[in-house]
Amino acid sequence: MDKFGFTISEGRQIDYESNDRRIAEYIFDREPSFRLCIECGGCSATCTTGNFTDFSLRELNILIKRGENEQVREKLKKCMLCGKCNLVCPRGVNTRNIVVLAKKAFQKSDEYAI
Amino acid sequence: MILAGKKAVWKDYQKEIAEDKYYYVRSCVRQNFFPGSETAFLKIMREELDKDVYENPCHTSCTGICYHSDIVPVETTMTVVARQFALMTEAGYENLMPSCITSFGLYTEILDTWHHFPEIEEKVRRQLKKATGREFKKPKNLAHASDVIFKFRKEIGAKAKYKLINKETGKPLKVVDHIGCHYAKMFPSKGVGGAEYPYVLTGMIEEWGGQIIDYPERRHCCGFGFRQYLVQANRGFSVACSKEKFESMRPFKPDMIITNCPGCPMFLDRWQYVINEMEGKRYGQNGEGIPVFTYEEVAGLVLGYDPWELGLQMHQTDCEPVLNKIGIDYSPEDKYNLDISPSYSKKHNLINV
Amino acid sequence: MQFDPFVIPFNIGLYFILIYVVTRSVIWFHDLSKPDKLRLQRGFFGLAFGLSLKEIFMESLIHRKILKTNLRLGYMHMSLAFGWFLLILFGTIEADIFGAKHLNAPYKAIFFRFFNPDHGRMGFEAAYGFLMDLILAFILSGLVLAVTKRFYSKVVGMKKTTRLKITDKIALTSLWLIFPSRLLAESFTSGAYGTGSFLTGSLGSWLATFLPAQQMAYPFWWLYSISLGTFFILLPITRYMHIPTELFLIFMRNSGIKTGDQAGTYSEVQTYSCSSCGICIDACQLNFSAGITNIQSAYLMKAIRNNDDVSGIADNCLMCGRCDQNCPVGIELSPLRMIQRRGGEAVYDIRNIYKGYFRSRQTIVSEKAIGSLNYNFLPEPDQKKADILYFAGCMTHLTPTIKNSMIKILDASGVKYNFMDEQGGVCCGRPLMLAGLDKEARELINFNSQMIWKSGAHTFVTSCPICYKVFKESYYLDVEVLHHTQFIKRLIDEGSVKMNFLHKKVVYHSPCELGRGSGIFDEPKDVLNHVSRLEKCNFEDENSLCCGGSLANMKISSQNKKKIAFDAVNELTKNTPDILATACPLCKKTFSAVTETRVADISEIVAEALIIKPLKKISGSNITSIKELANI
Amino acid sequence: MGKHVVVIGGGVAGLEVAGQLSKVGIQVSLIEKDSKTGGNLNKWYKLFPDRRKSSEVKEYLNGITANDGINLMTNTSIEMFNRHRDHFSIITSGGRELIADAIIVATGFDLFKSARKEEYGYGIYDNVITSADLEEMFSRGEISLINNTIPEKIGIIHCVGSRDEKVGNFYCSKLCCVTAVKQAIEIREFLPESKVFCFYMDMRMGGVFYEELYREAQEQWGVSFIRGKVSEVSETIDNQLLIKVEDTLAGRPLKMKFDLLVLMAGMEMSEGGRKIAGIGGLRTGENRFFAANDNHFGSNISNIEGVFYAGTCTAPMNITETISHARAAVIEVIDYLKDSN
Amino acid sequence: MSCKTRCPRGNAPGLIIMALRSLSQDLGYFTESEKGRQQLALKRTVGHWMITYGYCLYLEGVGTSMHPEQGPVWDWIQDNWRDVFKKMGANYQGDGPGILRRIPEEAMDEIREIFKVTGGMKRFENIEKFSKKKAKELNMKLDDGIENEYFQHIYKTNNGSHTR
Repeated sequence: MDKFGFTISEGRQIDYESNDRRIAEYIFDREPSFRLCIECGGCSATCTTGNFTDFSLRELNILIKRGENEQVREKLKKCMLCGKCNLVCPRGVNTRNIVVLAKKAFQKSDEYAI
Repeated sequence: MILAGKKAVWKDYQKEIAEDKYYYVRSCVRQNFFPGSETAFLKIMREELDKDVYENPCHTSCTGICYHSDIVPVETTMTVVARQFALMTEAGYENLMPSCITSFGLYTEILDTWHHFPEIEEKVRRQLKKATGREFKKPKNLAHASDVIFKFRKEIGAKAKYKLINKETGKPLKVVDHIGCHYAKMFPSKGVGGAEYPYVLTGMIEEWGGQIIDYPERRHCCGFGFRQYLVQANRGFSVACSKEKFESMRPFKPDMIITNCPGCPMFLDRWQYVINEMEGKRYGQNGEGIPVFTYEEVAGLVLGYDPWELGLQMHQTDCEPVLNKIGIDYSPEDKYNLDISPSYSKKHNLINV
Repeated sequence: MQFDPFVIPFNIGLYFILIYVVTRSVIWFHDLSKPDKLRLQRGFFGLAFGLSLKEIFMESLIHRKILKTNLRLGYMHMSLAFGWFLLILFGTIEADIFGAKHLNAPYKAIFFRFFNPDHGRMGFEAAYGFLMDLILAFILSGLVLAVTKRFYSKVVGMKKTTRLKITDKIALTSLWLIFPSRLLAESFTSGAYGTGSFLTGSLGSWLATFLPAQQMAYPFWWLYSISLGTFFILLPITRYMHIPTELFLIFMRNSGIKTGDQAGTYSEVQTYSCSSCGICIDACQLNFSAGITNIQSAYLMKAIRNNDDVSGIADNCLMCGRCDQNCPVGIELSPLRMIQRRGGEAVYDIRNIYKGYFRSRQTIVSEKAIGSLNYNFLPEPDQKKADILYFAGCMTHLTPTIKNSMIKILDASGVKYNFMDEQGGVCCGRPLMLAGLDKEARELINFNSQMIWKSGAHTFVTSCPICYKVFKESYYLDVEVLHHTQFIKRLIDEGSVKMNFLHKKVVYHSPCELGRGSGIFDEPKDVLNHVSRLEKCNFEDENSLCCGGSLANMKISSQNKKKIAFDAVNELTKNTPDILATACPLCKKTFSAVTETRVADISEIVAEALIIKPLKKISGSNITSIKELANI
Repeated sequence: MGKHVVVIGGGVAGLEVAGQLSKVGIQVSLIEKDSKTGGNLNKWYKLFPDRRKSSEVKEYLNGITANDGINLMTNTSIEMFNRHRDHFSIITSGGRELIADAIIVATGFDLFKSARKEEYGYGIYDNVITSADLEEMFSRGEISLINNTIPEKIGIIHCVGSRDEKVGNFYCSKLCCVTAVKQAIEIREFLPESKVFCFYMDMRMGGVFYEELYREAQEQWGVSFIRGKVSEVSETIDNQLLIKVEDTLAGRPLKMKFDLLVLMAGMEMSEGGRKIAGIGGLRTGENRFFAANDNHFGSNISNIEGVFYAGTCTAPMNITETISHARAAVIEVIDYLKDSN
Repeated sequence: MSCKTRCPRGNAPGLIIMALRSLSQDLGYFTESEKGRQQLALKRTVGHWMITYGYCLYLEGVGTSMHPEQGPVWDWIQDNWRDVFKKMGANYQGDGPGILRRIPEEAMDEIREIFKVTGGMKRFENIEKFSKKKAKELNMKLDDGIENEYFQHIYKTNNGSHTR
């Protein structure tokens, strides 16, 4: 902020090439149904946590696919794993297992210790 | 890059530009930041191309910046613009030639709004009559000053003393063209070459020997955004836009940037200084910045005018690298010399006096 | 002292295994936590000692539980275990009576026939010889069954049998060699001396007719000794370790030691008590409905012992508890699996066989300290005062008919209640625990507990058995926790609700978490009996089938879930009931997706049958309009 | 019946109409501006939803038109036609005059000229191709870039020239989504190492088995679908294609580089169709396709008695619909011819 | 205005935003948001120059204190403002045409009249009125000119929540 009174704003652009998608690959290998997600939002509509915050599993799935790991790590904590999303998903995606795998992936990769 | 494809696009966007008898309206920003450019423009139009260019002293600002900052309602702006048309009609001119892109965009938008909603035009007529008692006629032809220079680029090229070619390597200078957003983005058909691949500056550069670079962020805004810059708190957004452009053009190693809007050259120039101060990054080769020019300055340089008369010393990013590449003979020590006595001006065949 | 070199392998094996078992027991005892040590000592010298002995006899030898469920399998195990025990017992007595001295070295008893081939053929000796042969025949009959089971498991009525590792296979062959080699050895010797009873004698004399019995006997005695020796040496690293460990386990269990949440001696003893008999594989629906056959408890135990990657196996299980129910050794399989889930991938690796003998206790990856709380976005818990709190639970919000029926019943009963999570409350925490994330679950448990404390209620009713089990076991509430079936039963007994009798044939599916998980079988059935004609089905109470939709299984694909649900519902609706009743929203949702029969929660059936008498004015609260009540 | 009908356009619809008419014994003159019949079918290698070869459909059509009842006139177009009391006189480009009792217009569709969507740089950047170009690559059996290296990352952009006010086409061309999914699968099948991304506003997979194809693309072939309309394409210095799009479901702008971009061009009224509309005074709708007399029970009837429409000259249709629409036109014609004598 | 070029349905989101901003200023809601309050800063700089000098920008005397990013060259220009513009052939505050000429008074009267008739002045007064109310609410001092506490506050603060 020094003498100019402002800082250069960060872009909100997702840079697909430079993002690290190891977390996404880890999940895709272990939960093939993750590919079926058509991001319809059924899961985030019924979400228990979604009742209290702006947590959206649909958005979380997208951020995982895009490799936005910082944001995913933050949002991941809010899920209560209650499993309602599993029951609602029109494509039969095992959404609950995706969250569990993501938590495990973060635990294993030391830099992103959750 | 398939050039034939671009040429086909340019062919679709032919624009009718007046031949002569221009009613020239100045730009507030350009007068404050690049006075030399406007002077050079008038000199080129009147002396090099001997066109009739009339300028009315009672002309005021078109309130463009206030309108886009939303502190002036649209009817007020329309009535002020109507007054300007009235001044033009009284002066007996029909070819409006604004020097500012925002004004050009505003005139196009107002004429288009009146075209679709004639009742608003009637209301503005009544308001103008009530406020100033004046009557106005809509301009027959509306062309931006850069359109006119584009139209006569061949004539200027013919009189050119220098070419935009690197003296040592003989290769054309790599030039990045930046078009003001309000030039064609709002009404693509009103800009030479349309909104995607505007040809107005490319035409000039190709005519004067340079080579145009097409980089991914060429259509990105320079970041002026009116209230994004005018209020200090928002300038972070403004500088971020220019930075996006510089990051994108860097791999292409451009030698210079040419612009056709009053705000863009100031911002592309100042933001390079700010980014260097904040992040120590330089975008030009071997540690220098990329010099930024208005089209009038480039035309002046090509015609051999004295760089310090064109006002290049008012730029924050030094322009000397380009001058040396082209091989223009100038006196570096007179950069900040403000002497305008006859003897001095004769020695440097100055034009402004 | 008669001695012969062929006994050396046997001695080595015997002394090795005795010393090993003793040292192992000492290590286990030493690792026990303080309270468990006290419990064990009190149990060892108290009443539990008799109990344990009786159980050792009935279970470790006779295998009563297996006999009850599967006669032929039971007989096979009994014959091998009990038969061998008798052989050793009477062998020592034989050596004692007929041998020169009373106290003989162990090898003397086992190889008595070699050292004392002829000790008379008359009266008592013959009878004793006959007895020894009888025991040997008894063992051999079991052995024949065991060998065929390995290759054709139907013979003992088992669909599948456990796949074995190399060391297991070597130990198995050595076990199989022991008794045939004894038979041949004794037969040759008795053939040579003309002794032996109906089995060894007749076989021996027949063989002696065309074979030089005397010379042939000696190599078989060697074979007999070597097979015993190898079996004893390999025993600790194979599944037969369960023979000594089970004794230790029975004593620990009868003295009241439980598995608890973390890995410890008891959990390790249980892991070693598993004999990989394969009964849990047969009971598992993942196996016979979904065709998944590598995750059952037998393989889990083996994976823990060989420290393979456990998470793949541990996570892929419905936690329905059917294997716990059927395990003949009585190992608490689900709690052991939960320990694995909690631990994630345990960080140690002991590969070579030597280390297999003395594995250090399984160290669990300590949870990385999680910085901020996960659910700090939860609002300040507050709850209006009420006597009774009704908690629908996440799943019930997805089956609104249950929620509405409960509201209708509660209103009709006139009790002063409060619907705690009407606006979609916070999850009870059990799904998190099932995924092994206890720390996160604790946060939710604290939030819900405060809500309940603040309400000042004395009774807490919930519709979902998954919630019921966690509220009951992990919430430490001073509030009475009831499942809504229990609460409805109480309302019926108190007469605060009246119901018509629905002439409908109903079959009751007992949800795993309610029945096996929490031991509630009768109240739901009583309520159903009160309201409709409850029919029997062949998977009642403890043996109830899992609907397949369990939250505990994170790995199962939706197709496999459907297969399990489909098989289970076909079984339950075999004699076409009008309604398939259940007491869990998740079971209801899973079943209704795969059957035409109407699947209804008990609360729905009760609500349907409810007679709504005009409400007497309750002081202070306005009368709820009847119309409002009735619009289910 | 001794009647003579002129069918304009030798595409799928034209061939079907000619085939069915000749079956009923009506004399047919089939006028086709190209050198061979088949129209757009020739440009397509495999067809959705089951990816059968387009040559099979071509064989069927050739089969039903391989009889002398049809006078096939290739490389000819219609210069002029006007209506007399009970017949039409038609002057062809070859100068011949034809007398016909009825006319069936089956001029079909043209793919949208993707160059008109300048911001996507078709014809300006090296590796931006259209779905037709890709189909042609499939038929050649090799997918390669200009410098014939194999592409790794391939982007497919939906709705190019449809649902877009900027190019004057408000309507949805209905078939580009399913074509995109089909081609995505074919690319993944052809280049197992490649990664394919589809950029869509809405996935409109309404036809029979379309949704199953969509699911198969995701499940078996791992095609990724990103919701966002690509605003512009530009070429980076190592001439990859940089696209700017907003990932609307993540609510964030997204920048991605591709080796190859495939534009799903929409369907427009064909060049020939517009010409015929001009000559014959046939009414066209706001979407510039022929305007049928009635949307429910008159989709083959034009505003001039005796002139009928068949196929995609009235609206975007897949092949199944085109053939059934063509058969409907034949019934209308027979009906008309019966009561006209 | 790049949004107008791209909308497939022909909308101009930029113009919608301008309409909303105008409405929020007429109804006085603009002072409720950080960016909204900045309208006063614009009115007192650009708006003031417009109706006083007839130029949108009248930068004489506007130093690098308010605009540090203009850099050292701007300090040089400010110090020799008159000579620099003479050198550039300007007709600085002179009569008749030319760069930064003094716009005749009657032209300025006409402009002010237009502002009065068409509601321009009313909006300026609106901005001042609601800003004063807001300043009192936030108990910050707000008097004329740009040196007061409220003006500096709205001119400089950026709570950073816009680029999350």
